Amino acid sequence: MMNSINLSAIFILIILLFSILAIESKNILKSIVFLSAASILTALIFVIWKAPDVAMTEAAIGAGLTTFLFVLTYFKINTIKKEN
Amino acid sequence: MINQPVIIILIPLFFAFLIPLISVFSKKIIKIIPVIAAFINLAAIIKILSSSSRILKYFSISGYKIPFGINLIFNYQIGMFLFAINLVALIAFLYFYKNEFNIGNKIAYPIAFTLGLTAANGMILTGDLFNLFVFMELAAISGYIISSHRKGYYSTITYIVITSIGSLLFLLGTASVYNVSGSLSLNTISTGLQGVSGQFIIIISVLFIISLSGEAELIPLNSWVPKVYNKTGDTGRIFFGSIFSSAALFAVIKVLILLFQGSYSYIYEVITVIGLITLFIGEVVAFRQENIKKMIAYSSVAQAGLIIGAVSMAIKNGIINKMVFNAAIFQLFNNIFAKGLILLGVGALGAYHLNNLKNNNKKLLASILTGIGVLSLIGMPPFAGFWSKFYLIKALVLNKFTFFIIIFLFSALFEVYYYMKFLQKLFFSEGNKTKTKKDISFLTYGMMVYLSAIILLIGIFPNSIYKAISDIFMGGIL
Amino acid sequence: MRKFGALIIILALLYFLGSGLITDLKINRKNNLSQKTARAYINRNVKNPEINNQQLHGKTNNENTAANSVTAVIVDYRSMDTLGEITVLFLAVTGVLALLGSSKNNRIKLEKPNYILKISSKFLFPLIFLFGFYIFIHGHLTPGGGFQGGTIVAAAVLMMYFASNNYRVNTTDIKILESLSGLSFIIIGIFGLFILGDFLQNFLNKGIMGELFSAGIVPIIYILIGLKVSAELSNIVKEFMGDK
Amino acid sequence: MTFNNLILLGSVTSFLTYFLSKLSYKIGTVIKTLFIIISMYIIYGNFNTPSSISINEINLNFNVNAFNIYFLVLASFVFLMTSLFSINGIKKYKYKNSYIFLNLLLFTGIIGLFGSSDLITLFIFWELITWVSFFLISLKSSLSRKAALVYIFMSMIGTYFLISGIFIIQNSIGGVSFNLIQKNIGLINTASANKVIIFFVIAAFVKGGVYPLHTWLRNAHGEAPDNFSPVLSGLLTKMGLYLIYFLVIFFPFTKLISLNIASFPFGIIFSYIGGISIIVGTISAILQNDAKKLIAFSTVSHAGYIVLAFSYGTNLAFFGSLMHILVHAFTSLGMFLSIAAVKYRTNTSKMDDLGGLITNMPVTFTTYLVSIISLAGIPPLVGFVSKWMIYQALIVNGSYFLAFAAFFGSIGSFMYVFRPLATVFLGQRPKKYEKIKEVPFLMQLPMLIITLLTVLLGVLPGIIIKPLNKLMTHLGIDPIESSLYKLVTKLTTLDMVLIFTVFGLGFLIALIVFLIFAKTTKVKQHEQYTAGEIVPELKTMPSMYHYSKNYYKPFSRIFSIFPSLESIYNRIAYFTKKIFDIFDNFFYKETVNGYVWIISLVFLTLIIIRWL
Amino acid sequence: MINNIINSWVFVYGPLSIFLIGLYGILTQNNIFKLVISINIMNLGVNLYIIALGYVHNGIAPIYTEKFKMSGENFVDPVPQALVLTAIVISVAITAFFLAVLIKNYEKYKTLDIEKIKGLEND
Repeated sequence: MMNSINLSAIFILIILLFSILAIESKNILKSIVFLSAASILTALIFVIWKAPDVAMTEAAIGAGLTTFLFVLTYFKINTIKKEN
Repeated sequence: MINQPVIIILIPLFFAFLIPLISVFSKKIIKIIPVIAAFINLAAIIKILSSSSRILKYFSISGYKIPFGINLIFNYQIGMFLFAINLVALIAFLYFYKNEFNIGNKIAYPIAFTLGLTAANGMILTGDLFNLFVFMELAAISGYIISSHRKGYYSTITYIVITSIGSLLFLLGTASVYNVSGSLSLNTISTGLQGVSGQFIIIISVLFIISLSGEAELIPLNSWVPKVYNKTGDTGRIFFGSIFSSAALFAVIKVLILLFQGSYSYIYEVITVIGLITLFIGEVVAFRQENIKKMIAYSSVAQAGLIIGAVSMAIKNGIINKMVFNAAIFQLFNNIFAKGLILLGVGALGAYHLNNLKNNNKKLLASILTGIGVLSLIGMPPFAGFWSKFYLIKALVLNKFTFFIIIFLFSALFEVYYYMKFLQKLFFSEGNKTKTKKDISFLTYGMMVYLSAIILLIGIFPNSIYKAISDIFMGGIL
Repeated sequence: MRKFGALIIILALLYFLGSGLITDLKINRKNNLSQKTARAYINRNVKNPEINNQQLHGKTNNENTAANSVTAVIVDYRSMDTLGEITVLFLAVTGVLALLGSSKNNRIKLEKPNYILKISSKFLFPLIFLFGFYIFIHGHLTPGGGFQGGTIVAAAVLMMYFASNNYRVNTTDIKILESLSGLSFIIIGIFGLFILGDFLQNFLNKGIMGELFSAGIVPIIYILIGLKVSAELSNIVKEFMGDK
Repeated sequence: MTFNNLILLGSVTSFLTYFLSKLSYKIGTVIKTLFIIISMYIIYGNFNTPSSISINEINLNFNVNAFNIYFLVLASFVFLMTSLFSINGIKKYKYKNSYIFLNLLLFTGIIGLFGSSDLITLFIFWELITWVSFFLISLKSSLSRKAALVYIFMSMIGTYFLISGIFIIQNSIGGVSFNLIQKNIGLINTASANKVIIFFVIAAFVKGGVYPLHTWLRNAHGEAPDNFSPVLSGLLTKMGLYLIYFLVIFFPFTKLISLNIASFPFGIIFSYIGGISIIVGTISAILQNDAKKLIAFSTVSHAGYIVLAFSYGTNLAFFGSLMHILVHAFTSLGMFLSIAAVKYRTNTSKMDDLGGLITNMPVTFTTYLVSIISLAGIPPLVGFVSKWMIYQALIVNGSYFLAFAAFFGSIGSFMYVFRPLATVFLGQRPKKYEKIKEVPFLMQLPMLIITLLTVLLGVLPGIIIKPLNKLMTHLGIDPIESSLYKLVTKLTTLDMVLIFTVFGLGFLIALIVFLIFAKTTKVKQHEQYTAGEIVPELKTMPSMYHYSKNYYKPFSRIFSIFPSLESIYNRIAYFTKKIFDIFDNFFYKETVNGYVWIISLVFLTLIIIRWL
Repeated sequence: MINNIINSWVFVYGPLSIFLIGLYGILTQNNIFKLVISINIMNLGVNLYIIALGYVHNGIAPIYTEKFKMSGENFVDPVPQALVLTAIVISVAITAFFLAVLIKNYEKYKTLDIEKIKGLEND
């Protein structure tokens, strides 16, 4: 019985896993990647739960823009580190 | 038609949106924009006050009646509060225009201050739970920007982390409440909440208590207060101490009364305890401070605790004890002016640390005016604070809230002590006189005189003001 | 040790929150919207509750004819929230500007931009741009709207930044755009205030649900929101990429 | 002009004088003096004519009656003396115009307090006086600022007790005006009555400087501006004791003391507290080395006398306490003013550095001499009359500890008041004070007036006894029999004129003997000191052998084993501060995670408390 | 039974546990970057929770189309979706600002570790 509820249950488990990894991993870039993966999955769950608007927003803003912001910040930090 | 109080929110918002457009043409004009906004807002408030009743009225927005649309709550007393806050905001803007405009980015900080005013007005006015959340976020973000005014980034980080936890908890609570009661407007939620289990109420109330304590400077979410007060600029300090905290306290009181309707005694017991702990710890820690900015920060924390404690003490199973409640509200009202005056004076005098305060006679007037604010805050006659403290003690004694009185007066002792120490350091020079860092502009003097005149007037005519702002939620559950 | 304590705390919190909330929450099967305001929103019968079970799509009604209920809620029923929301975004962008715009903020340079990206961006950019516009113009009919579309536009800008090391967005345009869109949002609301007596009240002709030109001010406001959001987000992108 | 206008006028004038004295401080002081004289006239004119200031629904009610006119006159007298003295006296002050402004404001506050006819008015003026006198004390130096902080901390304790007591009264009676309370005193139940009495008395003891709440007195009196110390000691402490006096208005005197109303032996406890504070004050005064601090502790012991006599319960003792207020006001005026005069010339009140000023400042010396004789209660001066009454009462009812305390106080007061006399005015004069002149006339005048009054009232106590009898009748206590110079009690009758003549004759004979037979040989003080033996150090460092060094060494050795109350309080304060620091570190010195830890723990506990 | 467990996991415990994992991150991590990430994770949890509360059994997306044209269709609750939209936008705003502050903070203190910053910070 692979109905939507069970699917989303599994997805939530995976999100939980990703978020733990995102917090515990030593490398910042890795945790950023895990975070974006988690939010992509969240968007999927939103789709399953019949919330297309929110899913689009989450995919565009949560997964897309935020991740880019994180990465850019990471670059900036590195450049500052290089400067001194 | 123009009596829609939404105007009070819109005017600063409009001017804030205008600022980037203006910045394209000239950077000079920007510095006057917040002043204009606050001024027009004051005019609008007076216009609205002239034709408003004392009964609580709900103004719908976008044409949908309660509980479907977002609604604003307004009556004469709330108008008085808005007037006070916008007045202090106007003064803060004038100070900003005169002294602090050139610090930091020329566009961002005026916008932040103007939107801060919007957020404060919104928090006071709105009658919708989620709308309150939005305005609190607005206030929080403008608070973040203001707190980074003097490059105090670490304090900003603390502030962001703590308040975002608070806002997330608020969101959780809001969603759960909506799911159960099926409505988001403050005055219909309570009907929807009937018949839910006690545990649900506990969780909800704790969620709201914790989350609202962030902006209102209550324990446990007030750890950011001293850091931020210490690091931000003078205008920012006036904003935090006199505008944001008052508006947030007002919002808390509104939620306590309109949402929970005084029904669930647990909430009020908890909040009384939290208020008392906040009061005690605030005063006690302020007593130990050498840094005046932190001292005032802790004392404002303590004041918040006092007010919230008294308000929640006043509410017993659905009935508000009017004496205590009005006295607490009066105390809140006086705090707006007193703390505004003190922070203005501290900023103008550049008096930041007890041990390197240098009195010199050029600044004696400013010191005296600041002293008026301080005397009002610690409740000395013939200033405004005396009467609010007087009414509060009276109400508490007459209602036999003995424990509350003991804690309140015990911590008031320390408050008197450290504020008096501050005044001594302000007035009497300890030997070596150095020239002042900055000399005070005529405008600043004018504003300080204005504020202290207000305080003195309230001190001479306390009863009319007290009547004007009493029974503030008449038609709510009063 | 610390982690262990944290674990204990969050487990306890999970237990209390969950077991406290779950008994009363109306989830999944229990969740019927009967007594909720949402029911009225969906049926578009806030103003006259007695009307029920009428055909909405392809017809007009005197309340709200946005086919997408979420859009109806965001832009019409709870439009004040949305105003506050874009204000928050605007304010945050201003804050980012205040922090990063002030000091020396070097442009992040990729050592050698991808050649294919460099070429393809030339014609991908207008496409993505148009896509974004499409999304927030059709916000009241299909999923998506101002925020999503605005983000997509910002993504296009971001792509341009990655495509070439010396690409800059024009600051003045952005400022004018976000300022004007925000102002016109407020002005439309005030029109409502003066024409029908309520702020942000829908004073235009409602039209037929499902058509592009319907739902009165809803699409207009959503377009404004889209413009504002795209301006603000591309501003954020610009600040983070740096412009010196 | 009515009383309320007087108050308003006073507050306005005080502001005016602030600006006027920017021109020259003399103008301000003169205006102050004139205003005080005028106000004395007005107070007389308003006897038993109630008046009130009412600004929107807040009424400040005043009424001058037989009870408070005594205090009013006393207040204006003390202020008159000090302000006469300070016309020249404040020449060396740093903040002259602030001093004048605050002083006049304080005067207004005090007459407002004494003249008030309801408790709220009284409380308002009480608060006003508190912060005004705080600033007055801190005007002088950094030391005085510390003293002022202690002062305000302790008097705020008193203030909060007072306001709670007032509201308890209002709660149970429904009004705060004195007449109303007198009428419906029956409505107040025993528990509330106990509370009210205890609260009022604590407030009174703090302000009045009665053991164990006297610790602020020493520094506050010692460090305050010299022209303000007399007011502080002679008046503000009495202002505190005024509170317990009008407890008598509410609770009928006999009842209050014989304790039918409040089932609690207040009378005994208070009288014993009075006794203790007599002894403590005396001993600590003996151990002082600074003249002003010495007098400060004498204030403590005399407050003890007043409380003891007040709460002892017989009408004679009560009369004695009333009289003693006057006496102590006079004596503290005399002593503080004369010390201030010395300080005005020599800039110090340390007794070791002074000496032999009798030839330079005869008037000051006389004032001091008369005041200390009166203070020690030696006939024929006024101090004797009050103390005599108190002794009478104590002995008649045979309560021996209190009697012992009272006598100990008198004898001890010899020991300490004699020191400034011997070391400041008599003895060896340091070189630098050779050519010191007497203070200017305007400063001598008040001292002379006080001296004359002390003697006059001593000889003819009837002058003051008549109005005090009126007061007693007003309070519903049967007055004591007396004539112009006779006092009649159960034991004996006291005839002051007789005593005066006896003493006068004795003095005359002694003088004659002295003039005829005395062969005065000038003796170097050192020889006398070393009994003729040559001590080489005397040439090099004579001050080491100044005989006021370690004057009461053995005495202090005796009492050094007892812990002083002040040190105990200081230790308590220290520990409290440490505890407060712990709060600070726990709640506000953390990192972000720490804060979040606190938050989540609070979150959890708030839920759990309720859950279980 | 099993359905009940799955339901309660999906709709309440799962989202809440994600939220609390974010809290755990804030409690344990010293790196400011990690703090931002934790806050974002908390946001994810809250958004999931709210949308889950809006879900209706066998519901459909609340959009009127040719297929679903009558009112009273079995739509899911649109209001939580609106709330979440707002919440997401606000969260991205806060994240952007936080990251900007983080950069400036790094320029100032040259470290991301709060403990170190606490040492460096002068009151």
